[in-house]
Amino acid sequence: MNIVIRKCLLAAVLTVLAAFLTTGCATEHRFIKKTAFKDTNQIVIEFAGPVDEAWAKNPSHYSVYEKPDPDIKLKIQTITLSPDRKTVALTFADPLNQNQPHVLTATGITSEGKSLGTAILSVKKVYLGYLFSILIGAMIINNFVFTKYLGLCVFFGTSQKKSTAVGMGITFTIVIVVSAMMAWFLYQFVLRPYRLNFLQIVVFIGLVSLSVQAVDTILRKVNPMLFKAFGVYLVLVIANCIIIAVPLILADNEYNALESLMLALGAGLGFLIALFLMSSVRERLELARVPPTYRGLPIAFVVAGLFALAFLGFSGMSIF
Amino acid sequence: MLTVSVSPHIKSGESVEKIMWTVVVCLLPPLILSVFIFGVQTLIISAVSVASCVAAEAVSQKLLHRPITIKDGSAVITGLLMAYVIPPGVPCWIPILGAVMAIYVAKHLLGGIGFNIFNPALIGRAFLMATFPVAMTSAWLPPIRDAAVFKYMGSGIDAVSTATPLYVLKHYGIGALMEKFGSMSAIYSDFLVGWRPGCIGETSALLLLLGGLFLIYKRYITWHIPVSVIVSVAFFTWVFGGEKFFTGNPLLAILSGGVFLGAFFMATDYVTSPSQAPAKLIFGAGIGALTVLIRLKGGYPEGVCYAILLMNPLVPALEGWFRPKRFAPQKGA
Amino acid sequence: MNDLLLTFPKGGVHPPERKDLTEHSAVEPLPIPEEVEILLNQHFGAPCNPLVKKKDQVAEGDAVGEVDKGLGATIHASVTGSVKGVGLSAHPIAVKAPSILIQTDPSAEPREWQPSDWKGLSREELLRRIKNAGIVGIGGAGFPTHVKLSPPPDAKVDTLILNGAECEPYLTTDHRLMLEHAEKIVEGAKIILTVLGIKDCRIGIEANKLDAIEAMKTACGKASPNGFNVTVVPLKVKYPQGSEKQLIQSITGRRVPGFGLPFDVGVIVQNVGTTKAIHDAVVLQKPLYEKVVTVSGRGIARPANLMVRIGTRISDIASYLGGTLPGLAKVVLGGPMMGFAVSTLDIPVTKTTSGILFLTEDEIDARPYGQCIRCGWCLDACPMGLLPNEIGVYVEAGHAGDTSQFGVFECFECGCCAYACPAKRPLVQFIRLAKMKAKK
Amino acid sequence: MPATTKTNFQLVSNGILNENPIFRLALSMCPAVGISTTVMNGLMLGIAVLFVQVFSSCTIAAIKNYIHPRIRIPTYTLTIATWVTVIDLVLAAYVPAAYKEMGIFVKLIVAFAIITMRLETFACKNTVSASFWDGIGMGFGFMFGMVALGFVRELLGMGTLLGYDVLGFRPLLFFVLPAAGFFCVGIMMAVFNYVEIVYNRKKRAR
Amino acid sequence: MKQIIRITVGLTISCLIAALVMGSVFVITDKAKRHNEHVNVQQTMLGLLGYSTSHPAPPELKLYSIYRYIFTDGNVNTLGYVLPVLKGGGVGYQLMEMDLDGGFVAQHPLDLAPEDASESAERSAALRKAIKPPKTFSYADATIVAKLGEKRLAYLLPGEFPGFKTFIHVMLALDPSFEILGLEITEQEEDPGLGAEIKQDYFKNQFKGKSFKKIKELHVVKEPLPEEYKAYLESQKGKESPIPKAELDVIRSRYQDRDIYALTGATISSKAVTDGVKNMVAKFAYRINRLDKVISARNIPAVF
Repeated sequence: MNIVIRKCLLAAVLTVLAAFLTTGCATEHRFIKKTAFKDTNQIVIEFAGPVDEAWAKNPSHYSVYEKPDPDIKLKIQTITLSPDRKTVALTFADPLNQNQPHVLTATGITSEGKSLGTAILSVKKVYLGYLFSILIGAMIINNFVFTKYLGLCVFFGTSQKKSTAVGMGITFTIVIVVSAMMAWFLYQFVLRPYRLNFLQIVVFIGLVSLSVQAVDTILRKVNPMLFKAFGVYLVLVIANCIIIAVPLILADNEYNALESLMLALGAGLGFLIALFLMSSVRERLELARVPPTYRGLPIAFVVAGLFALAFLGFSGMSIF
Repeated sequence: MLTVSVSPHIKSGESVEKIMWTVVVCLLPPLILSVFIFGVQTLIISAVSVASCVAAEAVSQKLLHRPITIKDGSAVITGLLMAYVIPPGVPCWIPILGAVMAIYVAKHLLGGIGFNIFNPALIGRAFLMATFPVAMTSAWLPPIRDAAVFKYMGSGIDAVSTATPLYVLKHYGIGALMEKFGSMSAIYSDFLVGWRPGCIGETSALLLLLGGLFLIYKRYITWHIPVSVIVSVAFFTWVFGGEKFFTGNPLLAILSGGVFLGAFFMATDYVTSPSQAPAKLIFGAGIGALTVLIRLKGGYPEGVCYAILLMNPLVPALEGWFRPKRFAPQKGA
Repeated sequence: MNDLLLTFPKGGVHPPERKDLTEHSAVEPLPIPEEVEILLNQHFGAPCNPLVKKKDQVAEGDAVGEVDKGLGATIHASVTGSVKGVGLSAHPIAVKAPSILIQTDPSAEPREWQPSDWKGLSREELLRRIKNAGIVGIGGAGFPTHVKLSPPPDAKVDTLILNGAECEPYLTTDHRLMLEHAEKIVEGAKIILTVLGIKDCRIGIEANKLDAIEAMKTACGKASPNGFNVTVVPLKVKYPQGSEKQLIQSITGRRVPGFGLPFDVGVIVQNVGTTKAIHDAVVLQKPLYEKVVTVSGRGIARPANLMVRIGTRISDIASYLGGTLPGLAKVVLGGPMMGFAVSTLDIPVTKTTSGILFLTEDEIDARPYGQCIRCGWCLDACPMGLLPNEIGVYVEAGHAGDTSQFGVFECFECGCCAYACPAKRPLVQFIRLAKMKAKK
Repeated sequence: MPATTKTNFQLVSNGILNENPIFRLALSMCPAVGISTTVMNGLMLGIAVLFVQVFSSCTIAAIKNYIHPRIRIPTYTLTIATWVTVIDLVLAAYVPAAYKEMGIFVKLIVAFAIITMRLETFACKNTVSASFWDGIGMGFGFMFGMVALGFVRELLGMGTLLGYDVLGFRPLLFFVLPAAGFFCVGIMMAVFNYVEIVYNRKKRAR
Repeated sequence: MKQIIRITVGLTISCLIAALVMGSVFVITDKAKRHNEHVNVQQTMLGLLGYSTSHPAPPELKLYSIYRYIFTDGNVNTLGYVLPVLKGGGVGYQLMEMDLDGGFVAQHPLDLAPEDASESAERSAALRKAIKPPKTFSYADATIVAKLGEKRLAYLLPGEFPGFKTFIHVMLALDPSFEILGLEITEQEEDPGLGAEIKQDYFKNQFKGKSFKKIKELHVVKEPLPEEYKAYLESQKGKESPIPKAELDVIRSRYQDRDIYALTGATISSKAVTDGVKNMVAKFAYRINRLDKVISARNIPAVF
């Protein structure tokens, strides 16, 4: 059982790593290493080599605008160059709206007297960070169970024992990632282009059943031991509204593939965390002298309410 | 008539009542100080809070046909702690509602003392936060001594117009805070003594520290949780709290807000904290990390209370993971 | 000073010692009572079969009961007199148990036991003498000593530990024995070492008995080494220092595995009282029919250490010491931490009775217990690393059957948890219930 | 398989009381916690569920003889999904404000265990009219639960009922938060349990 | 085998029936949905302009939408405005391309019927026909110009900006001199009782009447809202008010140039709205001036 869990976790971690690695590869200009926001009103450009001070200190060589507003150039107040002449910090008159990607154009970059041409760069919040914030957001801050109140039937049904809860959580995470990715592809490449949005409910529920069936079959063939451990939960997964809610949210928010993956993973892991916490608490409640009218589900609801009160502490949190 | 019972026939002199009332005594100095800082209403609020908690305890136990144990002082502690984490400027009837939630729902519905998953006082506070968000996040009073300094930003019309140091820090930066207090050393000394806006019982780091040390000396609590909470708050603030990494101000972070109150008196609540040393350290470190997370990235300027609440449900799992090392475990078990 | 001494690493409590009531009173012999009731089931193992019938005349030291088969030890008449009958009498644990009632012959002279040299006797002869004397571990459950001294051949025993810790509050029998009979104890240790064929013996004594430590050290020094290595080890004052497994760990650092016995880690443990009895059995060939008992507590007029014949009723002892005082709430056979409370004074002393405590209300804590507040003090107190709080909660919730996961069977009921519990929860009682339920 | 012997009235009252989907069967609780903040929300979602339940029940009851047993569950799912889509589209078109309030929950009706359960245990064995009444009962049961929760939460949370200011002030804002949804459902369930216990005790006394 | 065929046929038939049902419902409801949405938006706009059921808008009031796109051709960005123009007596649409410095680039006719213009899909289709492939376009924003007869009455700007929790969607009404006529919060998910109070009259009406000059340096103050001002703010919307009109004017003039009073306990939300509005107005004023210049210079028959 333990090995099974460890294997699953390992697989999940590897998937996440792979996803992160592939995103980090995109480069924009060979001479510019990195651009990033700093403070509320700064953009920092890191060059691969030293740039000429005369070029760097001239504000007219830069133009910066928010992506949807190419006509409105942002006013650069001061420019500072680091002693090694590799880093330029542009300070703007007004605070930047860092939620928007900014487009930075650096014309005629000169380094040691040599002109290196013009670079157009997009400055945005670290994408990895953004992905990470989607993951953490779905997992903890906007936990689907405690702050979005979804998936409750299964949540209360399978949180009585810790082992059941963990099994359910893992199974659920796998299925939701599989079905959400399938749903995303179908939505992006079939439903949306052909304006069949109204079919999304039917399509998504069909996909969920399909992926449950697929996981069931594959598991049964590939790893019967794993199937024995988790097979019983597969039937329950389909009655969980999170699994249908995630594709719907993906469709509403127009996430890209990676973001969708993060959201689905976050939703699944968040459900796992919620189940784990709830089950460990309920195992203790089993022993408590709960008033008879509250025994069983009612007290579980009250405890979930207390959880939700505690999770209010996360309200308004934005990590990146 | 000779009594016949199972061994042991002698018991240690400690009792639940003794522990609880000692904690109550340790909690009193900050309350007395708060009367000097904010005025008599803090005393009234605390009294209402304690009275309503005790009443709620009695009524709940009566309703649920349990022996009435208001004399053991646990409801008094709940009442005091709940009063300590609400702003001094709230209407004094507010704690009554919190008491019902804290004592009846969070404690007695779950089986009474020993079975509550969450710290009742903090549940009461979270409930009040959700119910009276405006009062609970803005009814700060300036310290009486130099009230004028703390009227934050422009001309205050009524008294309720100051802001907690953490709020100022979060939204206006350290400069604004320096302006209020004069100098960095003035900030530290005022924070240590408690001469600053804040919740009723959280302002005086010094008195809380003394009370906590007394409890540690009496062996009612161990050093693990307080130290790990304070150290991790300091550490994470130092790492993430500044403009760059490793430039935060850890001293300011632990002196401001309710770190000492939370570390010594709330996180150490027997029922809602783990009992093994490694688990305690993890529990405390988790509280510290979540506190800093909420302070820096969250929607509230202060996060100790929510951090403790968020770590509380992890306690059963932590206790399962960290059990005492068995002297002679059965083979194969 | 106390912190530097050897001790076991985990758990334990430090109850008030209250040894001052009796620690300075020398052992005085109790006048022979008019009647003794010798229980046939005094200790660990099968009950004895009576060897005498009604109206038989018996002399001090005659065997009156024997075990047919299985574990057990012979019992002897403790007085000279006539058998009044074989009947039932009150028993500290099993409410009634069979016993032999002997009417004392007041005219009989006390029997004299002549010492003889034991050196040169074979191991078998030594064991036979020990067995015939009916010696059992008089500090604890009363495990027959000759069995204990014959470990299986594959066990590699290298150390003998004499248990002089006497960690229970009030009790001072071992303390007095060590003071008054130090040389006999060392001699007894040599006998045991000879039986076991080893050389090393350590005597563990808690540091609150400094005079006993001194006396024993002197005795060890006086005794000619003969290749034996007998040393005194002062131990930190902590309950349950005298528990076999804890004592072994304190002195040797070895850990007896779960459900194992001391010889699994190469150690044999004997109580100092037992050692003295072994000395008597081998040197004097005197059976075990009298023993030192501490009578203490604030509920008795004159606390004392008495040499008591086995079978003497507690009521006789109480009246000898001036009777009980008002405020008496509880009478405990054994120490206050692990002894048994009895409901009547008509109970005879057995071989394993090390103390009779007359406790008043202010000595015991009879306040009603409350719900567990999860303070975890019992976890800190438990020397076995168990979870008494969880076991208690499980038992109260009716889930006693699920408690074996907490290792409930490893508990030896030292009572530390219940002593430490601020909510006064009867944790030992819960654990006993759990053991009963979980077995099924 | 035996068709139900209950009268229509019994079918309806069964759904509202004995087998109330929220408080007794403890199914479809997400919306009960999530959007029972106002009576209006409860009413609208209740109506949506009522329609989906009734239509699906009738559909299945009508075509029960043509469904191959192997594809029973997929057929149910398809039927429910179809009707949910229909309701979703209609609500989005004609009551956009209320639809926006309910958010994702209308679409989530498709994952409600209660509807599938009624199809499986009732509609596929009974006549169209019995299924109709059973669907009405279940739908009203759900609606009753939602409205009751909405009533409590709206009154205590906002001081209003159906949007009209009743109390003139906001008593406890807490009740419009998700946490309160959990509490309200828990307490309502306890009330149902209590009534049952008292009822059984009385019955036994008789 | 026979069974499989039966199952397949059965499933196919039920899928077809389901698709038929859903498809027909979609077709039936889609129009109504769009209509209702349109009506909804219209009502918000009219509400901002001060019209209501008791005070209906005059028939000569016309609302024209301008849609702004960003065209990208390699590294060159241009702005594309989809403008309502006079076309054969009615209203048609024209695409006008401007460079980033406000210079005119090109002008294309658009095949877009006025009733389809509010549909983004229809507009995209029309744009795709009008511009050549290497050039791509992306939608930026929309502006609605309200015209009463020949006079520009107001600009209506829908917009969104990040709030305390999620994005806050607003509709802002400006008069031709960019004074704020009104602010409506159309969508928000702030905390109930705290940030969600931004939709209360006493907060959003504070923006009303702020001049363009004041908006540029609008701040949020963390001070309690004065009672009389609150009463004044809540007395808006043509309701009967206990305060006499003369006094209202006095109050208005007193607070006209004050900053925005923050909501108690929700400074972040208040600041988000204030900054968002500030930003919207500044950008819009900048753009509409340039657009007007080009339109008058090129003699484009714009209807607004």
